[in-house]
Amino acid sequence: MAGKYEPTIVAFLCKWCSSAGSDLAGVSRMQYPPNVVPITVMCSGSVSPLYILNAFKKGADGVLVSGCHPGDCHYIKGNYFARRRIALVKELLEFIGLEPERFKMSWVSAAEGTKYTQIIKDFVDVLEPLGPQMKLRREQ
Amino acid sequence: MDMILQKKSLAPWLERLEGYDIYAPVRQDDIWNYAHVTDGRDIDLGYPNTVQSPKPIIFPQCETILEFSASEDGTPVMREVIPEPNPFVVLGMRPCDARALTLYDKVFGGDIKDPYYWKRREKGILVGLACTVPPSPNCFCPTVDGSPCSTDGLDILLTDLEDRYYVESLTKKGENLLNDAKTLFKAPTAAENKAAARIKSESEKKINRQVRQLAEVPPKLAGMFDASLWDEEAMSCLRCGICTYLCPTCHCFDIADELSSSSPLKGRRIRNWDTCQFPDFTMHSSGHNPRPDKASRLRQRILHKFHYFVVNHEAYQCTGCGRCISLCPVGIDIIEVLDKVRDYA
Amino acid sequence: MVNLDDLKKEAKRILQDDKVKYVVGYTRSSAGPLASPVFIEDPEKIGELIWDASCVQNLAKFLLDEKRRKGRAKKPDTRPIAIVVKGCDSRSVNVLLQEKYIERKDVFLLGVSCEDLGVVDQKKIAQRFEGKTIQDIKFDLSPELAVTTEDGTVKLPIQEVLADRCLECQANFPVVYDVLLGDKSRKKVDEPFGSLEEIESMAAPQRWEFWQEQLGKCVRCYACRSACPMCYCDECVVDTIAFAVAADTSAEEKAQKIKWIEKSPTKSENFGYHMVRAIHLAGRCIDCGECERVCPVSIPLRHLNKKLEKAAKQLFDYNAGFEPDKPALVSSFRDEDPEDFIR
Amino acid sequence: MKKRTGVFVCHCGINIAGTVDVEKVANNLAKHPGVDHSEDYVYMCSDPGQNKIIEAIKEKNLDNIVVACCSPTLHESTFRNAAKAAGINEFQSEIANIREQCSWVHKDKLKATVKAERITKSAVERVKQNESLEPISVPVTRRGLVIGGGIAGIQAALDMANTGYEVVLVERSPSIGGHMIQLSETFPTLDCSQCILTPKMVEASKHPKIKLMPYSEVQEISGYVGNFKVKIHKKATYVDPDKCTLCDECTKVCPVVMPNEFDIGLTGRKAIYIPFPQAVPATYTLDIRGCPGLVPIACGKCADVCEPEAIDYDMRDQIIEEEVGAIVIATGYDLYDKVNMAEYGYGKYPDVLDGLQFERLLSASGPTQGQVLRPSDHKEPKEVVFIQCVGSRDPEMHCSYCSKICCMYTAKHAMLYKHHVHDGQAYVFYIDIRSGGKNYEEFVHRTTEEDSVLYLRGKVSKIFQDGDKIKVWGVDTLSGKHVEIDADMVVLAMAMRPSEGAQELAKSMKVSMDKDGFLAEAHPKLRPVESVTSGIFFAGAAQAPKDIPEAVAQASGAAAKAISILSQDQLFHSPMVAKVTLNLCTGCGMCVDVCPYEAISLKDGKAEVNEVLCEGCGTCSATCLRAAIAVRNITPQQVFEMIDASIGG
Repeated sequence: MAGKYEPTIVAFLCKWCSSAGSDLAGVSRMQYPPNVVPITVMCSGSVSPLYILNAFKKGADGVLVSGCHPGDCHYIKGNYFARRRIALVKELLEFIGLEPERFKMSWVSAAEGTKYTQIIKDFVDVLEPLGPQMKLRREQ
Repeated sequence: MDMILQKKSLAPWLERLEGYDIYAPVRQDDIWNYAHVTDGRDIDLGYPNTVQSPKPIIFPQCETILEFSASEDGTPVMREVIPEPNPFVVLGMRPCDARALTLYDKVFGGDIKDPYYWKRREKGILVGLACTVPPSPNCFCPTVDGSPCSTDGLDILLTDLEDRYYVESLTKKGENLLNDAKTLFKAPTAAENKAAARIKSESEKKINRQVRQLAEVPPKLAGMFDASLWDEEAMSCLRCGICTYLCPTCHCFDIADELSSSSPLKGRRIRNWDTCQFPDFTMHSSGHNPRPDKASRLRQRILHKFHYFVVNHEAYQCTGCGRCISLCPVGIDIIEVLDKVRDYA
Repeated sequence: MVNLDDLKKEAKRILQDDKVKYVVGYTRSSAGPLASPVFIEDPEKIGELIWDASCVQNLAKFLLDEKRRKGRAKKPDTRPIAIVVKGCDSRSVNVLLQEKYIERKDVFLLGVSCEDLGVVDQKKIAQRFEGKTIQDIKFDLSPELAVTTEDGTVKLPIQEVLADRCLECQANFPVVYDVLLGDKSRKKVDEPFGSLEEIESMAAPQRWEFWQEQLGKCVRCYACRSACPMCYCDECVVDTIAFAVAADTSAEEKAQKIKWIEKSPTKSENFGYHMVRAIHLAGRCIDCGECERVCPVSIPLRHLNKKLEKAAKQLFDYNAGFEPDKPALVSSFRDEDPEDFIR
Repeated sequence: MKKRTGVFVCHCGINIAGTVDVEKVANNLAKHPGVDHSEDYVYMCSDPGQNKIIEAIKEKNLDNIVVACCSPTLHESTFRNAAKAAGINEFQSEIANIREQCSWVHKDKLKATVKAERITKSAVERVKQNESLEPISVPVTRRGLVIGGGIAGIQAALDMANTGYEVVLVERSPSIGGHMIQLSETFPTLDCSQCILTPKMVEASKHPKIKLMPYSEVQEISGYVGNFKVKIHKKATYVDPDKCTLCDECTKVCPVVMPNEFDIGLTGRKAIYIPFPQAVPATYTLDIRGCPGLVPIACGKCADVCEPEAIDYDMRDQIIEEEVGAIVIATGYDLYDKVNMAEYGYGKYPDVLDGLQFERLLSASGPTQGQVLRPSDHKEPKEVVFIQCVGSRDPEMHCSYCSKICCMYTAKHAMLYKHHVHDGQAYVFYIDIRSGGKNYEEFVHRTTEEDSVLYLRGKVSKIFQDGDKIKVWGVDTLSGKHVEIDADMVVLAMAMRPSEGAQELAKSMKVSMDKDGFLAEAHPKLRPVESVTSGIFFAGAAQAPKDIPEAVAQASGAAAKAISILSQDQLFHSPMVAKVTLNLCTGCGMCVDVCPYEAISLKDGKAEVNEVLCEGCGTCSATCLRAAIAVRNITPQQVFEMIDASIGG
């Protein structure tokens, strides 16, 4: 795509809440930038740190992990493990000097189409000024 | 042709070497390693041995040998990648590391010449630095037919005379390099000749480690494939790659394809250093591993260096730099191992 | 004060009573000043044992070899092995127990207390003797050591060249042991994460520059992984081929081995390797410092693990290697785990 | 063997084609490695559309397919069945959601098309590595469990039992009947609550297929759909129902008086008691919380007077284990706790009552035999203020939700009050009148018109005792005037809350709850009586505030759902479950710790997955440091490739 820089976001969405939430955004015809490509996983608890590092390695400018709100996990507690695991990944990414803005986690329920839309909009807004993520991207 | 170069003239000399990339030992954090230098003033040759030998300059750890991608109709398109390096000078090379290159020449030479190696090898001028003081307490070059002031593989040898260097050009290449900067050099005085000779003759005495009757080892090894010695010696081995990756003579590599994208297909065929000390070095896709344990891998290292290589190339595949001893995390000492082999009943 | 003769006595006793298969301890090395591991089966050879500030290595690593050996043997010798453990080493034994990699009966722990000292950092000594070749170091006159270079022998206090990890030690004496030698008084540590401050205080771009230079040096000799007692996977994320091959493994499955990280020591791959390693050690690393100690190109690897150790402590109040009966850091959670970073 | 993949891009009329260049997507996907067939069609889900897929699979002998269309929640099964019909395994079909997650949320056609391609490619990369799987079959224990003996529980139990399945009906209190049995008359028909409920209670207790367990609580539930194991704590009543002749001699001699739950404390009862005359089972219970001691020395009066020797102090609590295949939770509601309502003087002033207390006053079986009298002085109240939305619809202070039934029962209260006290005046403070429901609106209308009840739109600010009057200060927002009433009695329509202990029960059953603590249904529209845990269903106010007909309807719905499980010999369970690579597993047990379903255990030092228990969440695979466990058809290998494709790398 020519013209202005378009960040690429990989979003790991849990099937039951966040993916359903983004479906709702669709059903309600809410508009958000097309920079995000969703990957629906069963549960935010199933998002391995390797997925996140790999997304950055493959050239993602931003990575989002989104799951059910605490207490609402379809699998009862998967998101609690996710919360802890992601916190550690975030600490590490910031420690090695990646811009913290590039990695986000959110709770988006099946009813929160609006919230999902807003999250993506805001994410794109913070990523644009940062420019392409070259730090962890694999050399071509 | 011997010359004298004042130490203060070293930097000016290098500045005269236009068109050459210059590699020399530089300090990073608390270790020394070879690096591409642009300013002669960064260079200080009074250094202990470098952690890595200069081998990556000529035999890089990671090298692309071809690139491939998919064309419109999906058929793969390949492009060979042959390095085109600038002429370069390696400055302050230890004689043991230089000798190591003569061993590489045997490996990458022969009937089929490895283009990637020779493209660099031929472009390089090697300026050595005699070890008037052993750069490592584990130096043992004399044991393996080397010497602290060996000239094997070098184009020029420098010998440290306090405030100046005694400069010997050993090849045409070397001579030309000196001629390019004639004015900086002057002929040595008789005193300087004597001093250089004396320092050289003393240098060997300063080396305090050796393997007695190493000559007995290769024939002995031939019959030691199943010796229990390997198990004992390998007990403490951690199966890391230090001894081999930092060895100036180890040269094993692995070839793999690395995709930068699977669709559309795009990637490189790469050769990377590999080492017999890693379990996956000999792992078969069947799941069988002929060298299943660290004992068999230590054995391979010793047999290759002091038996197979001797058979194939009439030389030890070791130049006595002592890196594998000093840097082994658990202090596996190749000198001791060889002693035990020799005395093995 | 740990009395070496007591250590020898205990070690000899368990060998004579046939309590253990062999004893793993420390001995002098021809290769350099630091102690090397020694494996003693014969009680009469017990004299080779030493204990001083040069005994840096974490011998728990050899429990992994022993397990592999047992795995390969037709009729495995199930007697335990004895290892000499410092405080940090004993915590790694605890993690191995927590992860059920070994059973308590597999190992006899000869605990030695570091008391108010610890072990040395060879690099610190080298820095003291800038550019000189160190010919010999004598450790047997603790709390001092004597360093010999071409221009003679100098004495200096061990305290001045202690490894950083010892300065930040959380367990200066073993937390699990069968025999404990030496004093059991807790050493006071003011700043358990002090060594992180330098990097933490950098701005993000500086931090990036720092790690880019450091990890750029990596030659992937995997000494860090090899020395780490927590790195006991049969197949590592960086291994190029599948080890998990069984008779029924299809060619397809073999081919499907994910290349999370390529073999090439390029920037992205080096970062990949070291970051995955750090993540996998979160809540498991007990800061024995081996990864950093063995690194031939002196990458400050310990900081990566220390950072996550700090996070585990501060965010989740989790301390690796103290409670082998509790679930691991990443296999547990608290309702009140922080989530201020989540939107 | 290289897999052959087919891609089918749906226009969905203009829903997708409007913003995504579907032809382009199809054409570019055709070039994607491994794709041997790619086409687009206006409605893939239509019969012709499905036929195109089936033909393509057969002609091009495809191994797997990707349909780029709407959300998988809608048509995943459609296309899996199509795949099956074409002779390939149903799990060789994946959906690429390019409608909800692409065409509907973007306008820029160029960018939306690129995104649609990436989404579809990533689905292709996933399906390439899909395993062919068969659903896992599970045997079924053909018995049901109903928790809660209110009207919903009774109805559900009866429906299941009448279909021929054995049902265990567990009730916490000594008698079934729930709150409905406390009510006087029910809106909008004003028929007597007890008269219509007691027959059902009796039927339930006498039903050969219903095992009634009163005075019992479910303690622990393990297992899974079709095969639950239930531990039930049966509390000792110390009275043998078979021997007891209901002579009532014991209560006469019992020295201990305790507040009567049935009358919500308006009256007292003895420590040994029968909850109410029509109690089912009809027997006495000795409440040890009040009894001075179970030893004759301590008291023993009741045992002395009991001729049939029905009283047995040695009776002990029991833990009874039951195996069932499906469970209906009907734990009902409690009223919002009075302590939260101090500002309305509830609990402080005797004549400020809650709805249920007023029901008791109105009830013929109540403390006043159906006369409306003030608790304080037993005078007939002439001015009664009814306040709606007490605790409801008040997100700042109390519950944000509407308790739904208060409008109607308040209208009923006011009306019945007028029927008892003809010269009395009833006021109702309300926010809105919500009277949706058959004949509800008419009912409210009657209250205002025929019974001239005065409705004041507004909130009450303060209530305080003033002599023998209760001053009620409020505002009439319609007239904007400040209203001040000297009332003789105030009735608060308290909010409904999930009944006490329901939360704990839900947690133990791995059933999730909404933010207010009501049980959360699997889908708000399409699966209103199912919990997210299969085999567990809801009935009545446990799921949300409801009136009687709704509760009964939902109960029958839940019963039908339960029966749909019990009526099968075996169930089928998604085969997308965790799989262990034994060579990699070191048996560290972290997966065991994280598994929400206790589906993983260690066997000979290796993890072992109980495929029936596993729901395939994959938390184990993200936790495993050795990549030794993965969920079939969403493995790390697949995600690895999907990431690549998503970035368009």
